[in-house]
Amino acid sequence: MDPRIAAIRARTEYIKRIIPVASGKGGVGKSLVSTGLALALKEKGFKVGLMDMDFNGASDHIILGASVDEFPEEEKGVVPPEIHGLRFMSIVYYTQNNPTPLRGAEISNALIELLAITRWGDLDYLIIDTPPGMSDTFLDILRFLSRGEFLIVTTPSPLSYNVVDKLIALLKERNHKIVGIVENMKRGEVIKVTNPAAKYNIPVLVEIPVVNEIDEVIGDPGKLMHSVFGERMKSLCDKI
Amino acid sequence: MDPRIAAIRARTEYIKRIIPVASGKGGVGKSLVSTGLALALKEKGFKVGLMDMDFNGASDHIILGASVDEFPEEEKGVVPPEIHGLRFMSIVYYTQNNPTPLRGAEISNALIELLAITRWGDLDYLIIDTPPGMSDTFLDILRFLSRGEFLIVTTPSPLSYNVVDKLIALLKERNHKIVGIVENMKRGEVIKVTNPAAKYNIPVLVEIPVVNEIDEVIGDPGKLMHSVFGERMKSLCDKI
Amino acid sequence: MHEWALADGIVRTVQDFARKYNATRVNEVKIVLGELQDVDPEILKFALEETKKGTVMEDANLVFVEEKAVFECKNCGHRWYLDDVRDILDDKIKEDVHFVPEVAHAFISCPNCKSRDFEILEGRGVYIDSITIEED
Amino acid sequence: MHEWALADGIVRTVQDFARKYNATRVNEVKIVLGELQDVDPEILKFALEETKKGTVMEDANLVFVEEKAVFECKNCGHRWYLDDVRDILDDKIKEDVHFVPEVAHAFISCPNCKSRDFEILEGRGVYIDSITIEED
Ligand SMILES: Nc1ncnc2c1ncn2[C@@H]1O[C@H](COP(=O)(O)OP(=O)(O)O)[C@@H](O)[C@H]1O
Ligand SMILES: Nc1ncnc2c1ncn2[C@@H]1O[C@H](COP(=O)(O)OP(=O)(O)O)[C@@H](O)[C@H]1O
Ligand SMILES: [Mg+2]
Ligand SMILES: [Mg+2]
Ligand SMILES: [Mg+2]
Ligand SMILES: [Mg+2]
Ligand code: NI
Ligand code: NI
Ligand SMILES: [Zn+2]
Ligand SMILES: [Zn+2]
Repeated sequence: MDPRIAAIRARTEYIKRIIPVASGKGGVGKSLVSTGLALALKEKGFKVGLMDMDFNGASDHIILGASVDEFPEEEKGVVPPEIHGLRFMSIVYYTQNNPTPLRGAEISNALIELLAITRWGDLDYLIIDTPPGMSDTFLDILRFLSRGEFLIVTTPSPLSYNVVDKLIALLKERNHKIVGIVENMKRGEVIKVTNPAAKYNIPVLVEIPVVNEIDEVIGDPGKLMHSVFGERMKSLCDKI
Repeated sequence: MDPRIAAIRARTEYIKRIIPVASGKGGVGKSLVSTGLALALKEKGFKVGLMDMDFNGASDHIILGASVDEFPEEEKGVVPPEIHGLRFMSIVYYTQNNPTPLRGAEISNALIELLAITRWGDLDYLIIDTPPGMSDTFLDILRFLSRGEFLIVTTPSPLSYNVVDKLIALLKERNHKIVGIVENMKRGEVIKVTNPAAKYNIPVLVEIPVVNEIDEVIGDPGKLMHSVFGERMKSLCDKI
Repeated sequence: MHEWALADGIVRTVQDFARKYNATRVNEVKIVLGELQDVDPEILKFALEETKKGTVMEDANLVFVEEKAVFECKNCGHRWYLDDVRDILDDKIKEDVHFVPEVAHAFISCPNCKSRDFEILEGRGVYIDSITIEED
Repeated sequence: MHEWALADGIVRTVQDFARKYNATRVNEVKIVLGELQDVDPEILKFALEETKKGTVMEDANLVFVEEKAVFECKNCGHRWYLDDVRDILDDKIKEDVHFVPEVAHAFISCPNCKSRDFEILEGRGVYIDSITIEED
């Protein structure tokens, strides 16, 4: 028997809302939205945790400009270090920035381990950044964090819509909660293909334009939150 | 014993060059580059196969505007249908456009099955589109198609560079071949972070600008190949 | 007819095995046929008989064993059989699964909790259970 | 000290089990400690003794079994043990792996072919092997 499953329940007991940020599609801005939303919620005075579950493409520590050289403190578990006011957990604390190829079964195992040992404590929000696809990580979130309320990120491209459509279908099929859709990197032209938001009757909570200077504020949360991107994240807070 | 492993060797025997298009990072343009490069090579008169190995985010059939309602012909295996002159294989022939969540172990199993039954025949090039991450699909390509010559796609963003760097490190570590890097979606501004191409001494074969009207040519290979994107794909042919 | 590709894989695998152990002949090859993939034993047998001609397994006895498909839900732990979901499987779906058994996840879900997150514990497809050889 | 979180998981799992089978007391819990995670049995034992107070497993006998770590390369099939790669593991790496055993893939590669694509067959971490109860 795996003692970690019962531990996960206990470790996440005092989290009010769990928001996995998902898409199915890669490169749509899941990591920027996860991190930006977490920072915006914290600015509003909420207690916020951020967990980067994209083990192979971990990015949130780079967006935060976080140093991950020190281990999180051990105290009856592992206490997520506070980074810019967020309780932040990522596998990068333990990989020494080495490439860490993991097959799905191992991703699942590492995810269960981290959830079983991380002591989030009291949180208003746990924001979860997820990898693309709908494989082990996605399925484990459905399995272990079934009360998660999904925030879906897409770009206005037929290639994103196609994958996002399938992700939403899977969530709807078993009545998982969806808080809404973020449409990122709008370029202003009219698109002929329709956002699956309409088909599934899911609200588009916020639209974010292409922010040309975004790469210059990656690593500097203060500047990120003062950019157009940050402004949209603040308005997103009131809608979730 | 798994009889499919020996079958894979036989099925890929008459393929001159295998080019997996990879990145680690999602949304950088792997699918557009895979499909565009395959089309450009075919225009030059080569015999080209295209395999979409991104099972959860299959996109190449959408870029090609391919109908996938009919089964590929069965003849001592499965013969990849010819789409715009490419021998095209994708899991979408068998999913009826349903969401198909697969854990890593299943992705691996499906990939082995497809490689074992697909009769590519004589090919100058097999272009393989890959999913983001460096999980089962990536590891199975290293395992079963170890002679693959990787084409790496990145965007000029620190978030891409970080992941691409790790992917290259993994490939270099065991002397896998890398044909070069494609830098996609250049926006023209100067970026302070350096492309890992320099660090690893890998040639940047082509730079592709942001093509604003790209979404309008998705599904129409003729138009795609006449766009700036298509032009760059043609010049890429001579460099690989 | 894609059974020929599977037959070809079997013969090559047996040949590799025989070479490794310096076998002079192969007496028997036992092949498991998973229920889910629904491979036709007659077609596979015919393809094998043709393919093995002139190889070290030319005279080998072919034994086929059918294996029931068993599924287990990773979400709720429920275990079930193909017969329990038989009504979902029309001819088109059967063909899809025949080619790539994993696409079962596109069509089948757990009878108990409706999750598509299940494992195929047994009876997925074709594999070699044992090879009996005569050594030098 | 993160062993407390693991102890907590064990006690909760045993409690759930006892409830399910209407146990009046738990006589024994056998816990496997995988070599790779390198959990300190003394710390875990202490944490368990503290955590189980007042629960149905208050008087349970705790049995610890160590399990050697075994690795198998998916690329070349080579099988090896932790001792074969012991020289790679400095204190920092040991700590990393102690928290999340899978990060072994960041540090260890197959001694035969150098691939990082290996499976941890045995000895990964902590799990419950058996629970012995007294029923109503
Ligand atoms: N609104 C935006 N404007 C411009 N670039 C963006 C925007 N949102 C995201 N990006 C860029 O897109 C890429 C992908 O973003 P990221 O958050 O890493 O996506 P994901 O986590 O979905 O892969 C990054 O290089 C990022 O800088
Ligand atoms: N050069 C480009 N200019 C503008 N948009 C692009 C360009 N290349 C790719 N895209 C867009 O970026 C998104 C990701 O492209 P895709 O080929 O699906 O990437 P991947 O396969 O790496 O996920 C798509 O919406 C695509 O239309
Ligand atoms: Mg991300
Ligand atoms: Mg793609
Ligand atoms: Mg048929
Ligand atoms: Mg310690
Ligand atoms: Ni067939
Ligand atoms: Ni510890
Ligand atoms: Zn179920
Ligand atoms: Zn090896």
